[in-house]
Amino acid sequence: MKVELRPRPFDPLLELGCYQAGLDERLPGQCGATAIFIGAMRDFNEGEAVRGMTLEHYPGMTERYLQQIVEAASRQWPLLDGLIIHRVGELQPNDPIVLVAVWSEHRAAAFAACRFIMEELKSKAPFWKREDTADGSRWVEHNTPA
Amino acid sequence: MKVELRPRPFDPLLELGCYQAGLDERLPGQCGATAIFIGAMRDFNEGEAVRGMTLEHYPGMTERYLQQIVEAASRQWPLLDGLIIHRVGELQPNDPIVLVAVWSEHRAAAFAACRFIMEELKSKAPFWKREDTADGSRWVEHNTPA
Amino acid sequence: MIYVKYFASLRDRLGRAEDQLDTHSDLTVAGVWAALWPDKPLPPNTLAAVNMEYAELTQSVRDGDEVAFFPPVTGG
Amino acid sequence: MIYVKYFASLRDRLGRAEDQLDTHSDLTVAGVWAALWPDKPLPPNTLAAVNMEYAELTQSVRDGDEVAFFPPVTGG
Repeated sequence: MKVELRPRPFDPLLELGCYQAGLDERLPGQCGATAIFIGAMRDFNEGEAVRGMTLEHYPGMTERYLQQIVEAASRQWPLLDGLIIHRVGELQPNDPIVLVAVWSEHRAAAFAACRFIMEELKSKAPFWKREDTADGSRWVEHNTPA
Repeated sequence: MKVELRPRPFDPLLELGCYQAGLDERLPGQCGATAIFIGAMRDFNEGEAVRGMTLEHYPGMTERYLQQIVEAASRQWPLLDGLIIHRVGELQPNDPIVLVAVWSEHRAAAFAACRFIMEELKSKAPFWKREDTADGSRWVEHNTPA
Repeated sequence: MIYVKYFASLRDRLGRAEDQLDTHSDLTVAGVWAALWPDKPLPPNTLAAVNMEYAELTQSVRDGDEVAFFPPVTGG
Repeated sequence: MIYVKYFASLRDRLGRAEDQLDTHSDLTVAGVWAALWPDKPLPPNTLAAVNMEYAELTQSVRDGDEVAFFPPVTGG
Protein backbone atom coordinates (compact mmCIF):
# COMPACT_ATOMS: atom_id res chain seq x y z
CA MET A 1 0.00 0.00 0.00
CA LYS A 2 1.50 3.34 -0.99
CA VAL A 3 0.24 6.88 -0.43
CA GLU A 4 1.96 9.93 -1.86
CA LEU A 5 1.43 13.66 -2.21
CA ARG A 6 3.01 15.34 -5.23
CA PRO A 7 3.76 19.06 -5.42
CA ARG A 8 4.48 18.78 -9.19
CA PRO A 9 2.46 17.41 -12.14
CA PHE A 10 2.53 13.62 -12.40
CA ASP A 11 1.62 11.11 -15.10
CA PRO A 12 -0.88 8.60 -13.68
CA LEU A 13 -0.23 5.95 -16.32
CA LEU A 14 3.53 6.17 -15.89
CA GLU A 15 3.11 5.89 -12.13
CA LEU A 16 0.83 2.89 -12.58
CA GLY A 17 3.31 1.26 -14.92
CA CYS A 18 6.15 1.60 -12.41
CA TYR A 19 4.05 0.35 -9.53
CA GLN A 20 2.66 -2.52 -11.59
CA ALA A 21 6.19 -3.62 -12.51
CA GLY A 22 6.94 -4.06 -8.81
CA LEU A 23 3.72 -5.99 -8.31
CA ASP A 24 4.47 -8.32 -11.21
CA GLU A 25 7.64 -9.22 -9.33
CA ARG A 26 6.04 -9.65 -5.95
CA LEU A 27 2.70 -11.18 -6.87
CA PRO A 28 3.03 -12.72 -10.35
CA GLY A 29 -0.18 -14.30 -11.61
CA GLN A 30 -2.25 -13.23 -8.62
CA CYS A 31 -3.73 -9.85 -9.50
CA GLY A 32 -6.76 -10.83 -11.56
CA ALA A 33 -8.43 -7.45 -11.14
CA THR A 34 -7.19 -3.86 -11.09
CA ALA A 35 -9.62 -0.99 -10.59
CA ILE A 36 -8.30 2.50 -11.21
CA PHE A 37 -9.67 6.00 -10.87
CA ILE A 38 -8.03 9.13 -12.24
CA GLY A 39 -9.40 12.55 -11.36
CA ALA A 40 -8.20 15.48 -13.44
CA MET A 41 -8.76 19.22 -13.32
CA ARG A 42 -11.62 20.43 -15.48
CA ASP A 43 -11.62 23.90 -17.02
CA PHE A 44 -15.21 24.52 -15.99
CA ASN A 45 -16.97 24.32 -12.61
CA GLU A 46 -20.31 25.56 -11.30
CA GLY A 47 -21.00 27.50 -14.47
CA GLU A 48 -17.69 29.31 -14.70
CA ALA A 49 -14.46 28.87 -16.67
CA VAL A 50 -11.59 27.92 -14.39
CA ARG A 51 -8.06 28.92 -15.40
CA GLY A 52 -6.09 27.33 -12.63
CA MET A 53 -6.37 25.83 -9.18
CA THR A 54 -4.43 25.65 -5.95
CA LEU A 55 -4.72 22.53 -3.82
CA GLU A 56 -3.95 23.15 -0.16
CA HIS A 57 -3.49 20.34 2.35
CA TYR A 58 -2.63 19.79 6.01
CA PRO A 59 0.94 18.46 5.95
CA GLY A 60 1.14 15.41 8.16
CA MET A 61 -2.58 14.87 8.67
CA THR A 62 -3.35 14.49 4.96
CA GLU A 63 -0.80 11.71 4.41
CA ARG A 64 -1.90 10.02 7.61
CA TYR A 65 -5.55 10.21 6.65
CA LEU A 66 -4.97 8.76 3.17
CA GLN A 67 -3.04 5.91 4.78
CA GLN A 68 -5.98 5.27 7.11
CA ILE A 69 -8.34 5.14 4.14
CA VAL A 70 -6.35 2.44 2.33
CA GLU A 71 -6.03 0.50 5.58
CA ALA A 72 -9.80 0.69 6.10
CA ALA A 73 -10.29 -0.57 2.54
CA SER A 74 -7.90 -3.46 3.19
CA ARG A 75 -9.88 -4.48 6.24
CA GLN A 76 -13.14 -4.52 4.28
CA TRP A 77 -11.98 -6.27 1.10
CA PRO A 78 -9.31 -8.86 0.25
CA LEU A 79 -6.87 -6.51 -1.50
CA LEU A 80 -3.45 -7.44 -2.81
CA ASP A 81 -2.26 -3.83 -3.00
CA GLY A 82 -3.39 -0.23 -3.21
CA LEU A 83 -1.97 3.09 -4.38
CA ILE A 84 -3.03 6.69 -3.89
CA ILE A 85 -1.19 9.62 -5.47
CA HIS A 86 -2.64 13.09 -4.93
CA ARG A 87 -1.46 16.45 -6.26
CA VAL A 88 -1.01 19.51 -4.07
CA GLY A 89 0.03 23.03 -5.06
CA GLU A 90 -0.76 24.87 -8.28
CA LEU A 91 -2.59 23.04 -11.05
CA GLN A 92 -3.61 23.84 -14.60
CA PRO A 93 -6.63 22.51 -16.48
CA ASN A 94 -6.23 18.87 -17.53
CA ASP A 95 -3.62 18.22 -14.81
CA PRO A 96 -4.21 14.96 -12.95
CA ILE A 97 -5.36 15.57 -9.37
CA VAL A 98 -5.70 12.08 -7.98
CA LEU A 99 -4.85 8.50 -8.90
CA VAL A 100 -6.36 5.60 -6.96
CA ALA A 101 -5.52 2.03 -7.93
CA VAL A 102 -6.53 -1.18 -6.21
CA TRP A 103 -5.38 -4.73 -6.97
CA SER A 104 -7.33 -7.82 -5.99
CA GLU A 105 -7.90 -11.36 -7.14
CA HIS A 106 -11.47 -10.61 -8.16
CA ARG A 107 -13.28 -7.68 -9.66
CA ALA A 108 -15.99 -7.14 -7.04
CA ALA A 109 -13.44 -6.32 -4.33
CA ALA A 110 -11.35 -4.15 -6.65
CA PHE A 111 -14.32 -2.07 -7.84
CA ALA A 112 -15.82 -1.66 -4.37
CA ALA A 113 -12.54 -0.73 -2.69
CA CYS A 114 -11.58 1.78 -5.41
CA ARG A 115 -14.95 3.48 -5.10
CA PHE A 116 -14.79 3.43 -1.31
CA ILE A 117 -11.33 5.03 -1.29
CA MET A 118 -12.44 7.81 -3.64
CA GLU A 119 -15.59 8.58 -1.62
CA GLU A 120 -13.65 8.62 1.64
CA LEU A 121 -10.96 10.79 0.10
CA LYS A 122 -13.47 13.25 -1.38
CA SER A 123 -15.54 13.56 1.77
CA LYS A 124 -12.88 13.47 4.50
CA ALA A 125 -9.24 13.81 3.39
CA PRO A 126 -7.96 17.29 4.30
CA PHE A 127 -7.51 19.00 0.94
CA TRP A 128 -8.96 22.33 -0.14
CA LYS A 129 -9.32 23.67 -3.67
CA ARG A 130 -9.09 27.31 -4.63
CA GLU A 131 -10.08 28.04 -8.21
CA ASP A 132 -8.86 30.92 -10.35
CA THR A 133 -11.59 32.37 -12.54
CA ALA A 134 -11.93 35.55 -14.60
CA ASP A 135 -13.35 37.24 -11.45
CA GLY A 136 -10.43 36.29 -9.25
CA SER A 137 -9.97 33.29 -7.01
CA ARG A 138 -12.57 31.44 -4.94
CA TRP A 139 -12.50 28.56 -2.49
CA VAL A 140 -14.55 25.57 -3.57
CA GLU A 141 -17.09 25.24 -0.76
CA HIS A 142 -17.93 21.56 -0.93
CA ASN A 143 -17.49 18.46 -3.03
CA THR A 144 -20.46 16.93 -4.79
CA PRO A 145 -21.65 13.77 -3.04
CA ALA A 146 -21.21 10.52 -4.94
CA MET B 1 -16.18 4.86 -28.19
CA LYS B 2 -13.80 2.17 -29.32
CA VAL B 3 -14.03 -1.62 -29.07
CA GLU B 4 -11.22 -3.93 -30.10
CA LEU B 5 -10.29 -7.60 -29.98
CA ARG B 6 -6.60 -8.43 -29.82
CA PRO B 7 -5.14 -11.79 -30.85
CA ARG B 8 -1.75 -10.84 -29.32
CA PRO B 9 -0.68 -9.63 -25.85
CA PHE B 10 -1.35 -5.94 -25.26
CA ASP B 11 -0.19 -3.39 -22.70
CA PRO B 12 -3.26 -1.79 -21.08
CA LEU B 13 -1.39 1.28 -19.80
CA LEU B 14 0.23 1.93 -23.18
CA GLU B 15 -3.17 1.60 -24.86
CA LEU B 16 -4.69 3.98 -22.33
CA GLY B 17 -1.89 6.48 -22.88
CA CYS B 18 -2.43 6.49 -26.64
CA TYR B 19 -6.19 6.80 -26.33
CA GLN B 20 -5.89 9.49 -23.67
CA ALA B 21 -3.60 11.54 -25.94
CA GLY B 22 -6.37 11.66 -28.53
CA LEU B 23 -8.91 12.65 -25.90
CA ASP B 24 -6.71 15.46 -24.60
CA GLU B 25 -6.84 16.86 -28.14
CA ARG B 26 -10.57 16.42 -28.63
CA LEU B 27 -11.89 17.21 -25.15
CA PRO B 28 -9.23 19.24 -23.32
CA GLY B 29 -10.20 20.14 -19.77
CA GLN B 30 -13.47 18.19 -19.84
CA CYS B 31 -12.65 14.70 -18.58
CA GLY B 32 -12.73 15.18 -14.84
CA ALA B 33 -13.12 11.47 -14.13
CA THR B 34 -11.65 8.31 -15.66
CA ALA B 35 -12.61 4.90 -14.30
CA ILE B 36 -10.56 1.95 -15.52
CA PHE B 37 -10.69 -1.79 -15.04
CA ILE B 38 -7.97 -4.22 -16.05
CA GLY B 39 -8.56 -7.95 -15.87
CA ALA B 40 -5.52 -10.21 -16.09
CA MET B 41 -5.01 -13.95 -16.20
CA ARG B 42 -4.37 -15.50 -12.82
CA ASP B 43 -2.25 -18.63 -12.43
CA PHE B 44 -4.80 -20.23 -10.11
CA ASN B 45 -8.54 -20.92 -10.51
CA GLU B 46 -11.02 -23.10 -8.65
CA GLY B 47 -8.29 -24.71 -6.59
CA GLU B 48 -5.97 -25.60 -9.43
CA ALA B 49 -2.81 -24.14 -10.93
CA VAL B 50 -3.45 -22.81 -14.43
CA ARG B 51 -0.57 -22.79 -16.92
CA GLY B 52 -2.22 -21.16 -19.87
CA MET B 53 -5.57 -20.25 -21.33
CA THR B 54 -7.29 -20.04 -24.68
CA LEU B 55 -9.95 -17.41 -25.20
CA GLU B 56 -12.42 -18.29 -27.91
CA HIS B 57 -14.94 -15.82 -29.31
CA TYR B 58 -17.65 -15.56 -31.94
CA PRO B 59 -16.12 -13.43 -34.69
CA GLY B 60 -18.60 -10.74 -35.66
CA MET B 61 -21.03 -11.19 -32.80
CA THR B 62 -18.46 -10.54 -30.06
CA GLU B 63 -17.37 -7.17 -31.49
CA ARG B 64 -20.99 -6.24 -32.11
CA TYR B 65 -22.02 -7.17 -28.60
CA LEU B 66 -19.20 -5.18 -26.98
CA GLN B 67 -20.24 -2.18 -29.07
CA GLN B 68 -23.81 -2.60 -27.86
CA ILE B 69 -22.60 -2.65 -24.25
CA VAL B 70 -20.74 0.67 -24.55
CA GLU B 71 -23.73 2.18 -26.34
CA ALA B 72 -26.05 1.01 -23.55
CA ALA B 73 -23.67 2.59 -21.01
CA SER B 74 -23.70 5.86 -22.97
CA ARG B 75 -27.47 5.95 -22.86
CA GLN B 76 -27.52 5.46 -19.10
CA TRP B 77 -24.72 7.83 -18.07
CA PRO B 78 -23.30 11.07 -19.48
CA LEU B 79 -20.04 9.66 -20.84
CA LEU B 80 -17.42 11.56 -22.82
CA ASP B 81 -15.80 8.41 -24.17
CA GLY B 82 -15.32 4.69 -23.60
CA LEU B 83 -12.82 2.02 -24.57
CA ILE B 84 -12.89 -1.79 -24.44
CA ILE B 85 -9.93 -3.92 -25.48
CA HIS B 86 -10.27 -7.70 -25.04
CA ARG B 87 -7.76 -10.45 -25.73
CA VAL B 88 -8.58 -13.56 -27.72
CA GLY B 89 -6.38 -16.56 -28.49
CA GLU B 90 -3.69 -18.09 -26.32
CA LEU B 91 -2.78 -16.40 -23.05
CA GLN B 92 -0.18 -16.96 -20.36
CA PRO B 93 -0.49 -16.18 -16.64
CA ASN B 94 -0.31 -12.44 -15.92
CA ASP B 95 -1.38 -11.53 -19.48
CA PRO B 96 -4.01 -8.78 -19.57
CA ILE B 97 -7.40 -10.13 -20.67
CA VAL B 98 -9.56 -7.05 -20.72
CA LEU B 99 -9.24 -3.28 -20.43
CA VAL B 100 -12.32 -1.13 -19.87
CA ALA B 101 -11.96 2.65 -19.55
CA VAL B 102 -14.69 5.25 -19.24
CA TRP B 103 -14.33 9.03 -19.30
CA SER B 104 -16.89 11.40 -17.82
CA GLU B 105 -17.09 14.83 -16.24
CA HIS B 106 -17.88 13.36 -12.83
CA ARG B 107 -16.85 10.29 -10.90
CA ALA B 108 -20.27 8.77 -10.19
CA ALA B 109 -21.01 8.26 -13.89
CA ALA B 110 -17.49 6.98 -14.63
CA PHE B 111 -17.52 4.42 -11.80
CA ALA B 112 -21.05 3.20 -12.52
CA ALA B 113 -20.53 2.88 -16.27
CA CYS B 114 -17.20 1.06 -15.91
CA ARG B 115 -18.75 -1.42 -13.52
CA PHE B 116 -21.81 -1.85 -15.74
CA ILE B 117 -19.68 -2.54 -18.81
CA MET B 118 -17.63 -5.18 -16.96
CA GLU B 119 -20.71 -6.94 -15.59
CA GLU B 120 -22.40 -6.96 -18.99
CA LEU B 121 -19.22 -8.18 -20.64
CA LYS B 122 -18.69 -10.95 -18.08
CA SER B 123 -22.28 -12.17 -18.15
CA LYS B 124 -23.17 -11.78 -21.84
CA ALA B 125 -20.33 -11.08 -24.27
CA PRO B 126 -19.59 -14.25 -26.30
CA PHE B 127 -16.16 -15.33 -25.03
CA TRP B 128 -15.21 -18.74 -23.70
CA LYS B 129 -12.16 -19.65 -21.63
CA ARG B 130 -10.36 -22.95 -21.78
CA GLU B 131 -7.73 -23.42 -19.10
CA ASP B 132 -4.64 -25.61 -19.31
CA THR B 133 -3.88 -27.36 -16.04
CA ALA B 134 -1.60 -30.23 -15.06
CA ASP B 135 -4.51 -32.60 -15.83
CA GLY B 136 -5.05 -31.28 -19.34
CA SER B 137 -7.39 -28.59 -20.57
CA ARG B 138 -10.87 -27.75 -19.30
CA TRP B 139 -13.55 -25.28 -20.33
CA VAL B 140 -14.45 -22.75 -17.64
CA GLU B 141 -18.13 -23.42 -17.06
CA HIS B 142 -19.33 -20.07 -15.77
CA ASN B 143 -18.12 -16.70 -14.57
CA THR B 144 -18.55 -15.72 -10.95
CA PRO B 145 -21.37 -13.22 -10.52
CA ALA B 146 -20.38 -9.72 -9.38
CA MET C 1 -30.32 -22.61 -46.29
CA ILE C 2 -29.78 -22.01 -42.58
CA TYR C 3 -26.17 -21.68 -41.39
CA VAL C 4 -25.55 -23.13 -37.95
CA LYS C 5 -22.52 -22.59 -35.71
CA TYR C 6 -21.39 -24.21 -32.46
CA PHE C 7 -18.85 -22.79 -30.04
CA ALA C 8 -16.55 -23.82 -27.23
CA SER C 9 -17.45 -26.87 -25.12
CA LEU C 10 -20.62 -27.47 -27.15
CA ARG C 11 -18.60 -27.67 -30.37
CA ASP C 12 -16.19 -30.09 -28.69
CA ARG C 13 -19.05 -32.29 -27.47
CA LEU C 14 -20.73 -32.32 -30.86
CA GLY C 15 -17.45 -32.85 -32.66
CA ARG C 16 -18.29 -30.17 -35.25
CA ALA C 17 -18.16 -26.39 -35.57
CA GLU C 18 -20.93 -25.82 -38.11
CA ASP C 19 -23.79 -27.26 -40.04
CA GLN C 20 -26.02 -26.23 -42.89
CA LEU C 21 -29.70 -26.99 -42.83
CA ASP C 22 -31.56 -27.03 -46.13
CA THR C 23 -35.17 -26.58 -45.19
CA HIS C 24 -38.22 -24.82 -46.52
CA SER C 25 -40.42 -25.22 -43.46
CA ASP C 26 -40.88 -22.45 -40.89
CA LEU C 27 -38.58 -23.25 -38.01
CA THR C 28 -37.87 -21.82 -34.60
CA VAL C 29 -34.39 -21.81 -33.08
CA ALA C 30 -35.35 -24.93 -31.09
CA GLY C 31 -36.66 -26.47 -34.32
CA VAL C 32 -33.32 -25.91 -36.05
CA TRP C 33 -31.57 -27.84 -33.28
CA ALA C 34 -34.16 -30.63 -33.35
CA ALA C 35 -33.86 -30.98 -37.12
CA LEU C 36 -30.08 -31.34 -36.89
CA TRP C 37 -29.85 -33.37 -33.67
CA PRO C 38 -33.07 -35.40 -33.45
CA ASP C 39 -31.57 -37.76 -30.87
CA LYS C 40 -29.84 -35.14 -28.71
CA PRO C 41 -31.82 -32.76 -26.54
CA LEU C 42 -30.38 -29.23 -26.43
CA PRO C 43 -28.04 -29.19 -23.39
CA PRO C 44 -29.40 -27.15 -20.49
CA ASN C 45 -28.11 -23.54 -20.26
CA THR C 46 -27.26 -23.49 -23.95
CA LEU C 47 -27.55 -19.99 -25.39
CA ALA C 48 -28.64 -19.17 -28.91
CA ALA C 49 -28.17 -16.32 -31.34
CA VAL C 50 -29.75 -15.53 -34.69
CA ASN C 51 -27.70 -13.36 -37.03
CA MET C 52 -25.34 -12.53 -34.16
CA GLU C 53 -28.07 -11.28 -31.80
CA TYR C 54 -29.16 -13.26 -28.75
CA ALA C 55 -32.41 -15.11 -29.47
CA GLU C 56 -35.01 -17.08 -27.54
CA LEU C 57 -35.49 -20.72 -28.53
CA THR C 58 -38.98 -19.80 -29.73
CA GLN C 59 -37.71 -17.17 -32.19
CA SER C 60 -38.47 -17.83 -35.87
CA VAL C 61 -35.63 -18.47 -38.26
CA ARG C 62 -35.69 -17.59 -41.95
CA ASP C 63 -33.88 -18.82 -44.98
CA GLY C 64 -30.36 -17.38 -45.03
CA ASP C 65 -30.16 -16.82 -41.27
CA GLU C 66 -27.12 -17.70 -39.21
CA VAL C 67 -28.04 -19.57 -36.02
CA ALA C 68 -25.48 -20.13 -33.25
CA PHE C 69 -25.56 -22.37 -30.18
CA PHE C 70 -23.08 -21.97 -27.35
CA PRO C 71 -22.54 -22.56 -23.61
CA PRO C 72 -22.62 -19.84 -20.91
CA VAL C 73 -20.03 -17.16 -21.66
CA THR C 74 -16.84 -16.80 -19.61
CA GLY C 75 -15.00 -13.74 -20.90
CA GLY C 76 -13.51 -10.77 -19.12
CA MET D 1 1.03 25.43 25.26
CA ILE D 2 -1.61 24.47 22.67
CA TYR D 3 -0.66 24.87 19.00
CA VAL D 4 -3.54 25.95 16.79
CA LYS D 5 -3.72 25.87 12.97
CA TYR D 6 -6.21 27.25 10.49
CA PHE D 7 -6.55 26.17 6.89
CA ALA D 8 -7.97 27.35 3.57
CA SER D 9 -10.90 29.79 3.57
CA LEU D 10 -11.00 29.86 7.37
CA ARG D 11 -7.36 30.97 7.49
CA ASP D 12 -8.09 33.65 4.92
CA ARG D 13 -11.10 34.93 6.89
CA LEU D 14 -9.17 35.01 10.15
CA GLY D 15 -6.13 36.55 8.49
CA ARG D 16 -3.78 34.12 10.23
CA ALA D 17 -2.54 30.56 9.83
CA GLU D 18 -1.72 29.68 13.42
CA ASP D 19 -1.95 30.64 17.05
CA GLN D 20 -0.47 29.49 20.31
CA LEU D 21 -2.58 29.32 23.41
CA ASP D 22 -0.82 29.38 26.75
CA THR D 23 -3.30 27.93 29.17
CA HIS D 24 -3.34 25.69 32.18
CA SER D 25 -7.08 25.14 32.37
CA ASP D 26 -8.75 22.04 30.99
CA LEU D 27 -10.16 22.94 27.62
CA THR D 28 -12.28 21.27 24.96
CA VAL D 29 -11.75 21.90 21.24
CA ALA D 30 -14.62 24.39 21.35
CA GLY D 31 -13.01 25.98 24.39
CA VAL D 32 -9.75 26.49 22.52
CA TRP D 33 -11.62 28.39 19.82
CA ALA D 34 -13.56 30.46 22.36
CA ALA D 35 -10.37 31.37 24.22
CA LEU D 36 -8.72 32.60 21.03
CA TRP D 37 -11.74 34.19 19.34
CA PRO D 38 -14.07 35.31 22.11
CA ASP D 39 -16.02 37.62 19.77
CA LYS D 40 -16.27 35.20 16.81
CA PRO D 41 -18.49 32.15 16.96
CA LEU D 42 -17.00 29.10 15.24
CA PRO D 43 -18.30 29.23 11.65
CA PRO D 44 -20.89 26.55 10.91
CA ASN D 45 -19.54 23.36 9.25
CA THR D 46 -16.06 24.01 10.57
CA LEU D 47 -14.16 20.76 11.15
CA ALA D 48 -11.60 20.19 13.87
CA ALA D 49 -8.66 17.86 14.42
CA VAL D 50 -6.52 17.18 17.48
CA ASN D 51 -3.01 15.91 16.78
CA MET D 52 -3.98 15.29 13.15
CA GLU D 53 -7.01 13.11 13.93
CA TYR D 54 -10.57 14.34 13.42
CA ALA D 55 -12.09 15.44 16.73
CA GLU D 56 -15.48 16.46 18.08
CA LEU D 57 -15.79 19.98 19.50
CA THR D 58 -16.35 18.42 22.93
CA GLN D 59 -13.05 16.52 22.88
CA SER D 60 -10.57 17.44 25.62
CA VAL D 61 -7.30 19.10 24.68
CA ARG D 62 -4.07 18.71 26.63
CA ASP D 63 -0.94 20.74 26.96
CA GLY D 64 1.24 20.23 23.89
CA ASP D 65 -1.62 19.22 21.59
CA GLU D 66 -1.99 20.53 18.05
CA VAL D 67 -5.55 21.65 17.31
CA ALA D 68 -6.65 22.46 13.75
CA PHE D 69 -9.78 24.17 12.44
CA PHE D 70 -10.75 24.01 8.78
CA PRO D 71 -13.70 24.21 6.37
CA PRO D 72 -15.29 21.21 4.60
CA VAL D 73 -12.72 19.37 2.51
CA THR D 74 -12.69 19.52 -1.29
CA GLY D 75 -9.93 17.22 -2.52
CA GLY D 76 -9.93 14.49 -5.15
